[in-house]
Amino acid sequence: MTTPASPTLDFTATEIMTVAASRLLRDDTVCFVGIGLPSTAANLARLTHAPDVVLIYESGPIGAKPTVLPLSIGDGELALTADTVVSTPEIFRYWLQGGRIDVGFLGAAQVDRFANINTTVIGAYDSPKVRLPGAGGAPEIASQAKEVFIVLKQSTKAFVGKLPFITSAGYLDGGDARERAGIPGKGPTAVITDLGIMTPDPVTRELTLTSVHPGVTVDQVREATGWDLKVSPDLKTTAAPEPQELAALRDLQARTAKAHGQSGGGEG
Amino acid sequence: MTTPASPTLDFTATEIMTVAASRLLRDDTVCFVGIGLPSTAANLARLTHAPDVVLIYESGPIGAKPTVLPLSIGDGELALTADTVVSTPEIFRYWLQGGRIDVGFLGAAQVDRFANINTTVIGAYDSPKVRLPGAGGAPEIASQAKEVFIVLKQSTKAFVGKLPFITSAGYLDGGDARERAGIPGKGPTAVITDLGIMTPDPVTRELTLTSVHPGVTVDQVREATGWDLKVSPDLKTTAAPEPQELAALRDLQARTAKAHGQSGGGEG
Amino acid sequence: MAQITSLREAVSGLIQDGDTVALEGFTHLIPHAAGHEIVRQGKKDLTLVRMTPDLIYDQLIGMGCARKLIFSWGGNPGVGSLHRFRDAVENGWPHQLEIEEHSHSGMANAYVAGASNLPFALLRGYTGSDLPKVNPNIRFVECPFTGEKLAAIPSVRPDVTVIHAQKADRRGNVLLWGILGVQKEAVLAAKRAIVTVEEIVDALEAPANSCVLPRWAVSAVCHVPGGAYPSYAQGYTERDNRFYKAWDPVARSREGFTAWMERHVLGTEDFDGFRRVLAESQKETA
Amino acid sequence: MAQITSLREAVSGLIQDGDTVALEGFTHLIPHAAGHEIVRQGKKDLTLVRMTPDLIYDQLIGMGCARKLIFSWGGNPGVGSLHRFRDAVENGWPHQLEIEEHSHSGMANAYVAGASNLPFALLRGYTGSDLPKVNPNIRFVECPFTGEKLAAIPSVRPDVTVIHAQKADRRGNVLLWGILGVQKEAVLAAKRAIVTVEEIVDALEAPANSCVLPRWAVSAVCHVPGGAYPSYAQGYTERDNRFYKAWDPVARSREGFTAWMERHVLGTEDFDGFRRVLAESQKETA
Repeated sequence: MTTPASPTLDFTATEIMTVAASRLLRDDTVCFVGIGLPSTAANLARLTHAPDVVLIYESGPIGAKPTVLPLSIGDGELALTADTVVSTPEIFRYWLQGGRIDVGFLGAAQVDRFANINTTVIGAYDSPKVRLPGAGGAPEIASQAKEVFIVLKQSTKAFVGKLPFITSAGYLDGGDARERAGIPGKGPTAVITDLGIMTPDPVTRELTLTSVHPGVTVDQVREATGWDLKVSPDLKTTAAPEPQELAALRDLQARTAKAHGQSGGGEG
Repeated sequence: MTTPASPTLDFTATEIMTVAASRLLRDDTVCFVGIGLPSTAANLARLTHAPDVVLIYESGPIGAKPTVLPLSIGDGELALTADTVVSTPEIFRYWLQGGRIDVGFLGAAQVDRFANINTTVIGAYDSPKVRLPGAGGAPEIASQAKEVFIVLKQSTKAFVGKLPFITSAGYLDGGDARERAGIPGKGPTAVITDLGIMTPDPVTRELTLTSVHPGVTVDQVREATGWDLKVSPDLKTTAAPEPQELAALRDLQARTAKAHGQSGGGEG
Repeated sequence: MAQITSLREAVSGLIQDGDTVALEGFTHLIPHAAGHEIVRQGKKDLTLVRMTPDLIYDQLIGMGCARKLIFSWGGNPGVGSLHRFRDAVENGWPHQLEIEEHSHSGMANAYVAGASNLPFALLRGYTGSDLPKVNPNIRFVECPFTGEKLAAIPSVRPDVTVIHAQKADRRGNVLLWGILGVQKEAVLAAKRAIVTVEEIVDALEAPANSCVLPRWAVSAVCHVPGGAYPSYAQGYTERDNRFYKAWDPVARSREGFTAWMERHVLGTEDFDGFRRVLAESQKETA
Repeated sequence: MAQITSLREAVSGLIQDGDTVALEGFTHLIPHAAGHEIVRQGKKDLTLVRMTPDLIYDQLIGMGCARKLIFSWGGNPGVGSLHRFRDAVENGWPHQLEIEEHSHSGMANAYVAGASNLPFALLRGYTGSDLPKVNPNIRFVECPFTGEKLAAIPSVRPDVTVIHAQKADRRGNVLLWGILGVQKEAVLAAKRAIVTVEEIVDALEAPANSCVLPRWAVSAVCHVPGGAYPSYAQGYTERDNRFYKAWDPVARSREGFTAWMERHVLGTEDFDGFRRVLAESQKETA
């Protein structure tokens, strides 16, 4: 449990991040789910407003409907509740590359102003300061899903002006760079954090703050961002979690903690 | 049932062809089986001297152990008795191209002196006199199985000096032409007919008569061949079918006739 | 997202004249009912794709539905020739038929490449065969690491794929088992997919790792029990080997074929009607 | 042809110093027992291949068995870093580790290409990523039909692949189910394959179209119940999530790691011994 988003609010910053992310998933959407926060948000969507969202995990389950959150990308719960389980090559070849994924739901270690993702290294590749886990499925999810949502906590370490390494493409140098590179999917249409929601400017594709969570100020978000964050003239405040959203999320996490002895997962 | 190989023998020409072909399959061999004569011979081997021969059909069954002969390459009996059934792409990609097939067992419409196979057209490709069914799995079976056996009835129509179309490679122009073309498998090591057995000369790779079936003369074989057939100085006579071989074959065909209302299959 | 609908509606709404259409099924689960419905609706100028164009394509070709055929083995399995296919290729009846000819391995790989959204399939194939001489769509590429020469053929990307399967649930999820052929790849390679099924059930009860096509990968599911006849659906129906043998004399002459198709297919409303009329005509000849 | 043998014999007879070895299993069915046996036998200079080098490779790398790592995601799933992997890459301890880094899609395709006996895998991938800048084994080829640029990477062709599966029969046929990962492809891409299994039964009773590896595609089958621990085998064991969390402090320091490996792995005869000693040490810390 993280600290409350504000002392006067009855939900935490992680909770509103998760709820805000979950709301972006529409029913009947086919979603390629990363483990950790994306998986929590996607399952919350399934348990609330999007009962027919289709969850695909890179380990092979198609149409997973876990009752507790998976701690790993290959939990048995995913296999047992799926419509079918195929091989990992089939997931990447027929389903992702095949163009059948509506939304890729990703976490990240770092993003830049054009929503490019780094999960490879901090520092130089050949002599890294910090060696991160690496690409996983993200480069092809980021390029081949019809659109991408990125969910991660906001800080100047995570939101950096220039990435040391682009693992997975967002809008590259911005503008039409992504299209010019021949990348098929629309790219990241939302970055959801514990402070707010950023979406790409329609022309420059630079991430722009379009919503702040209740109790969060624009200055807080800008301070947690490693570049001069643009703010939409039409800035909204994220609707607070509905009681049924919070209840569903907390139930899910309580079931998960009971089953696994911890709450749901980090990267991986 | 064909006519007896000789009035004094108690087996037919088709029976000795099938028995002779079956004897070439050793136990534990992994065999990619064409439908019709190859399938009959391969299953006879399995029911006699090679109980652990592994039969693979291009429709997907691996380790099929049919109790009656399949009439089509995709009979349910093959699926029900197999160790597993995979997709047709997997058969061609992982098992054949993957280099895991010891013997490809093929039929043919026509062969030439270098054991090349035609199953495509008689006459010109663009205005064929007879349009044959085509390649099926044979081009890649002929090139990628470690060795190939071809079984067909001998006649001047089937054994022709020059093929109108090479569907599947034997030894191409002979000598080391096959190796030079970069074809991995050893190629056809035996052609078994209702009259005898031909094997490639070790140097020229020209098919050479190395065994005649009991009651068949060399002249009969030469008359049924569309080129000047070479005869091995070491010519053998094929051992007559053993009673248990004949019994197993006839039982198999009787079971098949009872199950299907006809005896087992033609091409394809 | 799958609609559960009649076969007539599915064929009329999803298959257009000029489309590239794959009706797949490897001896098992051949979608014959759908083939008949295409004939009944008089679809034209189709590019038909199928590894083994057996009776189902003999009928479509003989009825003039096809402009082009992409295939790898065209025969009547266990019986002999496809006479309507031969008559089209040898004599241009009922009209010229363009053919693009591959090996099974080539076709299977082309479906895989199509399902994988790749423009071409890469395989070891066709070496020493004359097929590349007559098919300009068989080319060769070099491995950028080893320099080896490998065959390349265009992906198969049908406008519509049609298959027959054992089961669907009420939401349109499809399960098939036994001999699977290239059906999964054919469906996933296509823009639209029609699936006829033996039965529609409340729950698929699919074993682990079985071949399931989720409802959102399928356009229409049609309940057509026995719709593979004379092919079969494992667990439901048996292959009618006699029909395959009986087809040979029917298809030998243009007149015999046309009369048969008029009586059994054009003269019937649907596949149930076909089966009834077939039972009658079989009684007459018995 | 599969020999049913002890894991010690299989590792000693089939894995040589300098080999390229893939131990696969996607969170499910990770062959931890085999990893330990490789450590016990002090194998050296291995090129280790694995999509997700988690704890099993952290141990092999930390014990100095690996010369090179080919991978796509190296972390402790749900926990954080692999400290031994990081120490090797960041500080060259216990010695330099060469890395060849891909995406999951690249690795999965490279295994498929290996199983298919192709020299390279063809995929849509790596576009816009910096990975091609640091991995010269990511190249691009042109489609001979459309001119499109596609990624090409070398096939994975291990000398030995090691997996854990649920069942084998007495002849060595193997059945696995649930999350299959890339195991089938990894086995078929390899020259030799070792499979540890939960149980050996008289008959596999495999459902239609399930994932079976026939005995002639496997070199050795070893009966090692629980051999995936702390990973799991669906239907037999549960994943021990606590072990994954507990690994983090163990692996943080070189000394702690080395002491742990000496006590639990080098100091035990086999995986049963490891489980006994682990139970003791877990009691101590509880």
